[in-house]
Amino acid sequence: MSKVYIALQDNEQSRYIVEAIEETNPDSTIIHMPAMIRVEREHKLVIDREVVEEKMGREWDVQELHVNLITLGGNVDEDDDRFVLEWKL
Amino acid sequence: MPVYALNPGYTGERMDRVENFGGNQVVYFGWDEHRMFCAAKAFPLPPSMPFAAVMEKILPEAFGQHPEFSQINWDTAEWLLNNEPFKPQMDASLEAQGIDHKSLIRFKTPELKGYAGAGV
Amino acid sequence: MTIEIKTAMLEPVRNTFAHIERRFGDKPATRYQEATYDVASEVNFHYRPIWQPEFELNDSGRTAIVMEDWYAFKDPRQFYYGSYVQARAKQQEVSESNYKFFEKRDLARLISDEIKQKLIRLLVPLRHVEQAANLNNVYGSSLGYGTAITQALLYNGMDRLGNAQYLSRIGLILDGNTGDSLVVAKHHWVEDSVWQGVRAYCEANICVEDWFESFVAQDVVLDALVYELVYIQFDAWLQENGAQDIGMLTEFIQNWNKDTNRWVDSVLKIAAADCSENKALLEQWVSTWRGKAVEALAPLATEMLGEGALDHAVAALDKRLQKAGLFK
Amino acid sequence: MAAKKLNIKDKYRLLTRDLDWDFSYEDPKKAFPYEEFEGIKITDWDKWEDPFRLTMDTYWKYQAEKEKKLYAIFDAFSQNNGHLNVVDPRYVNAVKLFLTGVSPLEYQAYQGFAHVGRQFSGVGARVACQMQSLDELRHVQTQIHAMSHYNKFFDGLQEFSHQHDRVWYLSVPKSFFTDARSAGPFEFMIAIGFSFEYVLTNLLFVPFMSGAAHNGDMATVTFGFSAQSDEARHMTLGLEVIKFLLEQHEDNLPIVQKWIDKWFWRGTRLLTIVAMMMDYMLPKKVMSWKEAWEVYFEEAGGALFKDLARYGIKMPKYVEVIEKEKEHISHQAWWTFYTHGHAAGFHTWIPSDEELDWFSEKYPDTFDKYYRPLWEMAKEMEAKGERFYTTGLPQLCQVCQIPMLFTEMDNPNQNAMRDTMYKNERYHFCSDGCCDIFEEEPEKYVQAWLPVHQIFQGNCGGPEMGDILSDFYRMNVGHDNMDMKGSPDEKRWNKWKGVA
Repeated sequence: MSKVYIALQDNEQSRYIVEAIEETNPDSTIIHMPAMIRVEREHKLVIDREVVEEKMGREWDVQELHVNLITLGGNVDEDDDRFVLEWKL
Repeated sequence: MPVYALNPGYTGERMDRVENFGGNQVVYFGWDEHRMFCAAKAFPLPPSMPFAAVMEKILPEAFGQHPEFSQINWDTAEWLLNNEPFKPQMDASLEAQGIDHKSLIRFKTPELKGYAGAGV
Repeated sequence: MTIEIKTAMLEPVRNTFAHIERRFGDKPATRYQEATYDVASEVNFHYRPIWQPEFELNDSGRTAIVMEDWYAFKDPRQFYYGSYVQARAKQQEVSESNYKFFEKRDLARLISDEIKQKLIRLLVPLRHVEQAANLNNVYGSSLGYGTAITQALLYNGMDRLGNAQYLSRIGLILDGNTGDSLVVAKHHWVEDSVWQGVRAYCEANICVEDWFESFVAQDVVLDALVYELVYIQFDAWLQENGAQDIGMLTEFIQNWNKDTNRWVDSVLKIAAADCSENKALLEQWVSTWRGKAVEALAPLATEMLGEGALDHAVAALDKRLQKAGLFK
Repeated sequence: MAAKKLNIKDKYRLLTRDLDWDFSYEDPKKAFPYEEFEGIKITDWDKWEDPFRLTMDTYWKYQAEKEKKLYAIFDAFSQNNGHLNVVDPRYVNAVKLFLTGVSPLEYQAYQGFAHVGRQFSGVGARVACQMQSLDELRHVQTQIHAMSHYNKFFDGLQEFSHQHDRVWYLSVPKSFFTDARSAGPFEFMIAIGFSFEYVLTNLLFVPFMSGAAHNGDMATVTFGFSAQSDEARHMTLGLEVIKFLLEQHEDNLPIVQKWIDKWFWRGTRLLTIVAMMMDYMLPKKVMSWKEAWEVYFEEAGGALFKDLARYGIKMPKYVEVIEKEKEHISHQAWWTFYTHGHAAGFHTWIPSDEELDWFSEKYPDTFDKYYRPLWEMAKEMEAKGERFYTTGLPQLCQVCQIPMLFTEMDNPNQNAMRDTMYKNERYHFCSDGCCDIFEEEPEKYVQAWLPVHQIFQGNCGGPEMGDILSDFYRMNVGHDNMDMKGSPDEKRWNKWKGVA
């Protein structure tokens, strides 16, 4: 099984997004590096708009993710409600 | 296929044809397993240059900074010209002994192991 | 006192990059200057393009226009990427609130079906013209010479995609997001005789090899005429016929045109002023494409506004050309 | 009438994908002439899956937000003399190499993506490429702006554009990109969109930029990560391109595999420079090149290739060589620059004892055995007042144009050398990988403008090296080049910091 991963700039917004990722994907691994946060998980990782909105306490557009994104690995599927990273094995 | 081009007849300009070097040809020299010099060195030389001049001028200029250079026993040095064993003839010109444009000459000095014996 | 010493110690070694200093002198440079001038490679490309070996990768010979200095094309807006996106973001913010307001109040219901049909037949198909303009401007950006003009062509190309998307959204507003209006509009674009001249013009221009000629045919000639006809005259007609709210939806393109015309006119003026050969060539191109454009737009102009509308538009174009130094 | 709500996919399809029409007045082949000659078969562009669905209004909005943040940091950086926060002035030499070697590649990426963004006949692919083109223009410009401040206080950045077209080591990155741009549009996409963006740029923009932050350079890390936020879109495009080509027609597989083999090799050679920047030019260490390679190539790339195996794609050729070379290349490259420090546009130095120990720890199988002795020798020479600058000019590889510094992985003491004959002329290569690339398309690679040969041909002024450096390269000799020790950069730094 391969790992998908996403890295975000280490800032206020990303902290909420990472919290949301942890909640949606309980067995993901969070790695803090200088100025960035990297999240890894086997096979698949989901960012759920509603969970992020709950953490941030405001409306959040899935495409806002791009403002803080550094890199990712995996096939992307993005719609209005979710951002999904996945290896299709 | 020499190239996968839109139209037939694509030919590249050969940038390093010997005619472009003003009468010289390029010859590369490398000292095997002596990494103090990161790569073989290139020299533009007249094809008529005798190999003795290479020994006197070119090799000391290229490799003389190495502390082992002065200790080389040229009688036991092993030479390669373009990957083939080769015995330089001192009085003959480069071209007369088959050293043509962009030839690579390597020499090995088996008794010299480099700085600290580490191939440096 | 300590502050003074510290400032003196931190005196810069130089004010700007050497190529900027050679052009503008030894003084701090603007961000536009540092982002623009002499950034593109000029020599030693190693390999000729396998798709066009008669040219180098960056080659000023891909147009018949010649310039003493291709960096003469200073953008009057001084757009580099950052200033460009920030300018457009401001405009889109206004536009977004216009579209939201229009949708929320359902202002479409105040527009008669007849006018709706007219908009779908005569306004919405312009999204395909914008699409052609996208191709033509990106073409110039990719094969043109010198960052001053090629970056502006890319911004323009992307603007045209934005315009096409705004025009498509007008269709979606009129059809309640079913997309039916876009299908009908495309049908008009492909089949309706009113559009065939314009479509043939667009297809012909997309196939033009000289990127500067393509710029002239698109940004100078066709755009000037469409701007006058659609975004000035037709806009006025809509106002008089109870569909003034559509103006909220075309405001972006209207303002965009004003902004862009300044750049288009400056390009023309600078190229024409460089040498008489350029001027003659530009006049020849303009004449050819103006002739074609007038013929192509005639049925559309008549259908949209009646007789005489196109003459007004041509007069406005001619005035701009004169100001740029052509035909005099 | 209540309008139905459109989801992102439908909206994007209607607003963007639907803009094309079938030509009836002109031959579409005249409008899109470059789509067939590479042998790639596209049966249906409509099958293109948009990698991301940004309309221009959203693009402007988010990009403007990023730019606003970025320039606020640049302004603060220069107002507060942010260069003084760098932990060690040696670090700035990495910035110099970045601006002269990498930023101009961003410019070429802008040009290349504009070209394919015009030439593909499918609107979905075209628009994605155009957006990337615009992003790449962003990157070169934000990099110039970020480094503009360093240029005011340090040597070696002032002629970046002139030097990129001429300097011997800068022909390595330059020729990499001109190779891709001079290829057909699909090869360009596999070269840059897939091979380079998906796997290789990560190594530059993620661990190196994180290292920049670690070394106190807020301007660089900010543009680096801000650029990288676009890169996530680019990576997605790169992956979509390859999937699309492989799904379109089975005949595309061997062509795509050939390009992957070529461009991964060419890319890893190019990354030699990044390897050296990471290990030697970041005085404060984050991770070694070897570790970065393992995370971003072996692990991430491995997952990618496993995913692509369903199409019949195999790992790039010579991947087993690449795996061994991760232990060597950063050391070999820095030694090359150190010994050619008189001809480099930035400063070089002997690593500190702490750094040497760090290398021993990070490279237990190779460093003490092969590379520490080089530095011991250099230290001895320096102590005698004979700082080692090698004489003459090195032999270059005809394809990657790097001096032939790589060694045989079964005998790391011996330089690797390959050659081949074409039209009665001999050509030399650093590796089997580069030799294969030449043999596949010799008419292309005979055109290489090899800096060493150009100097011999008299095309770079001279013949004295000093004149070539100052007149042809426009280096400020004695300021930009030579050792960090005793350089004007070092003197100024010490003055600013109040160090004697």
